[in-house]
Amino acid sequence: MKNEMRLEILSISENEAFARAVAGAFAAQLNPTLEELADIKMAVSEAVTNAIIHGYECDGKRMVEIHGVIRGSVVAFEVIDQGCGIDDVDQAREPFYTSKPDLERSGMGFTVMETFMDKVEVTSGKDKGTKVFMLKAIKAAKERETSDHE
Amino acid sequence: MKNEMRLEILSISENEAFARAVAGAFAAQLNPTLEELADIKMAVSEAVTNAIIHGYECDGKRMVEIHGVIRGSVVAFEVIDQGCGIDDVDQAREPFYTSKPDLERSGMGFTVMETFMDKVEVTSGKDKGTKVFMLKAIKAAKERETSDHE
Amino acid sequence: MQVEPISNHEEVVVVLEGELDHHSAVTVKEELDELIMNPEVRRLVLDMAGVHFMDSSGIGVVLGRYRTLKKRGGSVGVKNVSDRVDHIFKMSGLYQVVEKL
Amino acid sequence: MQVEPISNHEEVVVVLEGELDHHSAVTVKEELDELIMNPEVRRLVLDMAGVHFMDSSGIGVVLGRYRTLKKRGGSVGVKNVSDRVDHIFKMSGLYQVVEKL
Ligand SMILES: Nc1ncnc2c1ncn2[C@@H]1O[C@H](COP(=O)(O)OP(=O)(O)O)[C@@H](O)[C@H]1O
Ligand SMILES: Nc1ncnc2c1ncn2[C@@H]1O[C@H](COP(=O)(O)OP(=O)(O)O)[C@@H](O)[C@H]1O
Repeated sequence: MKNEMRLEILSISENEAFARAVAGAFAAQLNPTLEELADIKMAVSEAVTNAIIHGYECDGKRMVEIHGVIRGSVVAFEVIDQGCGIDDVDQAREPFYTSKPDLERSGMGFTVMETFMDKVEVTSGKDKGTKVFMLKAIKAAKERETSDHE
Repeated sequence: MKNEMRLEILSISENEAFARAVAGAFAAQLNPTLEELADIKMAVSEAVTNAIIHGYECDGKRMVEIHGVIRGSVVAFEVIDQGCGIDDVDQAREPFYTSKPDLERSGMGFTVMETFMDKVEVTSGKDKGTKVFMLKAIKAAKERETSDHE
Repeated sequence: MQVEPISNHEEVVVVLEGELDHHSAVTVKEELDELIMNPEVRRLVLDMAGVHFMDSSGIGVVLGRYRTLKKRGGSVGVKNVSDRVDHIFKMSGLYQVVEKL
Repeated sequence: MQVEPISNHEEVVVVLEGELDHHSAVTVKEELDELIMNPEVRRLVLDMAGVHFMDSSGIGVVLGRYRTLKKRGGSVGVKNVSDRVDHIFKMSGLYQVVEKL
């Protein structure tokens, strides 16, 4: 299977639930398990939340972009903001690191993404916005693909 | 409530279900009844199907755009393609008119949209692509709004 | 969309389950046409209790099978249609040629 | 997200139901803080059986209430956590300070 989508949403916290519903509906085309679907929704929720509260610092008038791609049995998402960016990406990805302890952020967002997806890449720079690329192979889809080729 | 989204999807029939899931998830922010939600999904499904089979004549490499807007208790969608366009919009909107009887189309797509939404506007022209604008007021959201102002 | 034949003689009864849109209609049509291919089949009954989404593409699915059977003097019936599906079938005048059971 | 207090004395037991993300966390925190505002409250128990979505924002919700109660010698417990929520709480070391019941 091959598919593509691009979504732009207003950077308001109401859209966190909307974004993960869309990511879930897109990934559903590969018939993932409920577990895999929940993994994807959680990871996308983390990245979109970060774009809203860190990237745009809760300026609700900006747009967050989400690209979805399906290639074979793999689904990938890019979550993109044009916000303040991340100075030190390695530090940001460390478990428990957060620049917003005052907001009771746990600093576990990137760790959650890494745990529940197969691959996470972060492209960012101060004032250059942030792009988070995440990928997950859907096991059942992989098996279906292999048996199709037999 | 005020919200906005833009979605671009590949013009393949698999995305008809995806598009209505997204429209449903977006409209869900107004807490519509199940009935209203089903109306919206159906109308968006019709417009997206038309873009895929008529606009792009099943060329699965083009993109269909869906814009969603929430203003107060009203949700509106625009479904846009850059395809072949409609020569005579009045004729196209007539019940039972279809240019594709061979595909067993019923010609009832626009009639369904008009029946289940509060307003439907079609902007199109030969080779100019097609834009279908549809709007629905969510009753419960309207009542919530009014009581908020009391 | 699942197409489950439950009787397969002169009268073919089929249970449809899932979402009936343009995408699924393509395969549903093929599967139904195969089930009524045998010229001895005189009647097709579609049980639509499990159709939890249908848009105007569903009208074409029913009408197309009606046309095939009519040619051989047969008929089509639909049963267990939800209020919503009923609304669309009514709008389209489908019940003028297809029996609602 | 619904926040339903079921006991409200020295120990406050609260049933959480719905999706716990950054958006809902904002109001959940406010509602919980109001429930434990009375300095006589020594313990907060969160029943999470009905939390069908949670991301890392949920960690902050629990830890923040823990900090408030710890200052007055109190404690926090969580119960009926799903496997998924359990996983996130374990990753974050939450069970080092919050009791799993
Ligand atoms: N989209 C973003 N734009 C700017 N900074 C970000 C973005 N995403 C993450 N960061 C930075 O990385 C840090 C760690 O992120 P994360 O692991 O998700 O934890 P948390 O969101 O709890 O702070 C954030 O505190 C923030 O400083
Ligand atoms: N996006 C579009 N691009 C080009 N033509 C369209 C589009 N949407 C509708 N049409 C034209 O309008 C006609 C009527 O549309 P509709 O009422 O939805 O019925 P149906 O899809 O069953 O043909 C179509 O047959 C087609 O000729």
